[in-house]
Amino acid sequence: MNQRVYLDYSATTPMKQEVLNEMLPYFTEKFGNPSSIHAYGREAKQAVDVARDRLAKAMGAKQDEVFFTGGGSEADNWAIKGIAYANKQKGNHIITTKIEHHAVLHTCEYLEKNGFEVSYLDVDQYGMIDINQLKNAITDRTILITLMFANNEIGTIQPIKEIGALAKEKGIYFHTDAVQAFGNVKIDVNDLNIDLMSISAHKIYGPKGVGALYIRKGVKINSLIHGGAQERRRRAGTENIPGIVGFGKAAELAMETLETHISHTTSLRDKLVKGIMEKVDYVRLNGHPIHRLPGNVNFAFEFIEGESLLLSLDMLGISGSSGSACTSGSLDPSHVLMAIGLSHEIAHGSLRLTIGDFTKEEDIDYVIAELPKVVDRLRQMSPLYEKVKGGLK
Amino acid sequence: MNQRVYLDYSATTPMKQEVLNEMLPYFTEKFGNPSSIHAYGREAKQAVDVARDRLAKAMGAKQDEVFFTGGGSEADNWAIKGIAYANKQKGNHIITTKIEHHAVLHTCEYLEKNGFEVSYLDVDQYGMIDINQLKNAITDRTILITLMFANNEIGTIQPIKEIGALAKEKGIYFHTDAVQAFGNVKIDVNDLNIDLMSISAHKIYGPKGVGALYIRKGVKINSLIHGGAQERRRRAGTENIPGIVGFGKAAELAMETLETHISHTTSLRDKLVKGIMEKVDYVRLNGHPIHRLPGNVNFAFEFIEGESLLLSLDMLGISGSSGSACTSGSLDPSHVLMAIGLSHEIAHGSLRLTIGDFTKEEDIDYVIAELPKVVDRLRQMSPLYEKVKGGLK
Amino acid sequence: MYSEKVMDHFMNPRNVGEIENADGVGQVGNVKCGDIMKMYLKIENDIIVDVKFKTFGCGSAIATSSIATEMIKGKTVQDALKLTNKAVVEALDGLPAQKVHCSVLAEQAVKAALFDYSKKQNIVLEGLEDFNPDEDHHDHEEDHE
Ligand SMILES: Cc1ncc(COP(=O)(O)O)c(C=O)c1O
Ligand SMILES: Cc1ncc(COP(=O)(O)O)c(C=O)c1O
Ligand code: FES
Ligand code: FES
Repeated sequence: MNQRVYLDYSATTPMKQEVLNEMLPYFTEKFGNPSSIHAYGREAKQAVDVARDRLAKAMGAKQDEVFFTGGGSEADNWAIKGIAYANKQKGNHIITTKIEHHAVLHTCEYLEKNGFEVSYLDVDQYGMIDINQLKNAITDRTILITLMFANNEIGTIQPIKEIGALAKEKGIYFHTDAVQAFGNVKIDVNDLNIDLMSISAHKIYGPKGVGALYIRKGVKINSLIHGGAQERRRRAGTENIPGIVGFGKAAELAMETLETHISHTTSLRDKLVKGIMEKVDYVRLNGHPIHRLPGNVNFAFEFIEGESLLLSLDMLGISGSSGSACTSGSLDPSHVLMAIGLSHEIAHGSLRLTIGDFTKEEDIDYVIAELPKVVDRLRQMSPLYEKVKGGLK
Repeated sequence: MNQRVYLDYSATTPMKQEVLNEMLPYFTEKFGNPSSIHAYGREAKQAVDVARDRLAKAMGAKQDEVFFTGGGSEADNWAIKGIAYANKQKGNHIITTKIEHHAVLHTCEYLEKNGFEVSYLDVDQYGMIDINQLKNAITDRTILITLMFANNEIGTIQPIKEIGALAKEKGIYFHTDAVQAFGNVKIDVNDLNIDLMSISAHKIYGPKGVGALYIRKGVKINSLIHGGAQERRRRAGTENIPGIVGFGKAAELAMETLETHISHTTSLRDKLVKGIMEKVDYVRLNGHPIHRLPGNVNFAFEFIEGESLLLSLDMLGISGSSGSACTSGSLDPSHVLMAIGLSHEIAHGSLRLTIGDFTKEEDIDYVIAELPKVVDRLRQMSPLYEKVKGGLK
Repeated sequence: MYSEKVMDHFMNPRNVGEIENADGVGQVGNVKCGDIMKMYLKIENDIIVDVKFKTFGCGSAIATSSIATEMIKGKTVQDALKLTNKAVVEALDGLPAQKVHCSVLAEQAVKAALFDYSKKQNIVLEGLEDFNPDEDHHDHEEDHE
């Protein structure tokens, strides 16, 4: 294996050393339970307070509007079920999109089986919702709009400010899954009129198994995990102190380095897109050309299949991801690629490469050199390619 | 501060160095997401498999019956709500006890508000349930018995095998919250006829924010956290790899050292109880004299109040816990101390000292030397003590 | 995830390509499900003297095509007809449960090519009487828990 080039930052990120350093004392020395009133407990409680403060700052929220969870999926489940059940006397209608993460989609489907109605908004070929369709979907029984900030597969960023303003005007709660956006885009919950927001530490160089839900003061929501009085009685369970400490540090770092992070990942992304588009035929870039996450590249290569592409790249030390059905063992390719109107055939040949802070220019050069060869080799094997290649070169 | 003596192992434990060592590579190097098919992903997936295997071994389960969660509270919530909603056509009745952890109690109360009926079994003065009361509570609408293995405050261990056999005979699911028992008692889920069992890593020298739910094959249960296909589609969310690795190691260590752990903590416990009972009047030991957790000591000191006791001990470097209402800011003292029939007055004066692997004999000597003085000082201040002290010394 | 054998056949697939004027050509699968296998046979005196394939599909689809060509090359038509997906999976040292259906595709591709051969030759091959080359053999439902 020549090189190891990790280009799957949207799946998860390596933790930064600074984050680990802050976490380390909390495993074996400062190991107290914040519910305890003795010295060990107070030390732990203080660590949680510091982290909560850092997160609040990173999103323009107040400290007591930030609630730690066991990850982004738990935050999504909590927000949606919590709002649904706490406000069901007001209405039973929820609006979301067809391209949400499964943590949102499957939660909505669960609610549909339990007396709620859900509208799934379409997106255009770039993955953008239509604000008019959203407006028209609102009824007097709508209690929640849950709409992702940025898509995890194709990177498309939605017009969150407009959506927030609309929700506010109509008096409907607005939740956004910002798991992919947080740390990649500047977010101010007040400016954007966000009522609830899910985020996850392991996407921003923090630890896995920690997330948070922002809940605007005054929002009526049920708990998902009942029990002890942690998180101001809203989310039970002994706090994951090292995880929370790490999340706080990661959020702080993300804010401090946001500009360089964006310019670094954007320039490598653009280089990668340009390099591949110049060298490979029959390829398209999925997602929005401009309103997209700085580190997200999503190609659809015709005539080949995503898993074989991933495996071949993996043999060269390049780690990517795909929306192909064959990768997941499910029947259909990614619901996101279907929603933007790709044919099954083309969706199968999709490849997501996501760039992060540790990605180097030479990594991108390596991919630009190797990926076209891999595509070519697989196309030579493909019965679909036969038909066109005569007229190609 | 003379010494730092941590005697709050039931609240949480320090992580063992061996556990941290196994976790460390998974933060910054082997940081992959197990859902990814590339090398980083496979490495992470394998780590989860190893951990799952270690946990399965530690409880006599099969690998595919162990599901990781974000902690013990999540496991309790999942087990109880998951069984309730998946089996509601069969019945809506649940049996539990008055001394469960809040993660069980508040979940049951939540279900009571949503169409379920819950019977709360009494316990005797030692915290033991009455198996006949349990038998009589069973109706043809009973779908779940959720009954804790060992109590977190007073350490009483229930007759789990008898309960399991009864549940099996009646065809009712049996869940046990074994968060305090696991690692302190030998547990075999088949021998004990347990269908579901909650455990938590941070109580056995593992990391905070990781737990597991054992679910016997064939048990009908809904998910609590919907989303991705993790944990065989039953618990969504990117796996907390370092946490899971740490939990696996902690469980393995716990099993390897179970005998010495039990003999070490039992002998220190007995020494502490004896030392204090000999030196202090008007004190009783809460919980069962024999069927109790090896490291659990719970005293009720008459005439004084728990928080002032804790604070005084904390000044001496001794970390304990109390069932006093004043500690928690709630109006009533611990529901467990109430359930065993203590008067408010005496319950207020309770002190829990829990012993673990790092507790040394000199720590216990120190407590035996200092605690009586603290009790005496506080009693001198107490108006309740005035009345009796004339006749005492 | 995949055995070394699978990875070897995936990275260095044997017998990739086409045969001009093949005696039998079979294609199975469909684009919708993400896999198509096309098999070319050269048959002399009832012996498969050459075989080539082209596959659009996952790693397992490519590996099963490759090993299937190896397993039938030099065999009689009758022996080739006996090739089962189980034998293909075994030859590859196993496949993940959700990938077993790819091996079914390999078996079907061989049969489809032999069916085409029998039609061209105007003969009826034992075991292929009821063969329908257009049937959808792709089944992802094998095992998803
Ligand atoms: C008996 C019992 N059940 C459940 C829990 C909750 O576990 P966790 O803190 O991991 O959520 C605890 C400890 O807090 C406990 O002692
Ligand atoms: C958009 C989006 N939402 C939610 C999640 C779930 O977050 P977690 O893995 O922390 O549960 C992810 C990532 O997996 C994501 O990309
Ligand atoms: S071709 Fe789809 S899983 Fe193999
Ligand atoms: S005496 Fe102050 S809280 Fe109870």
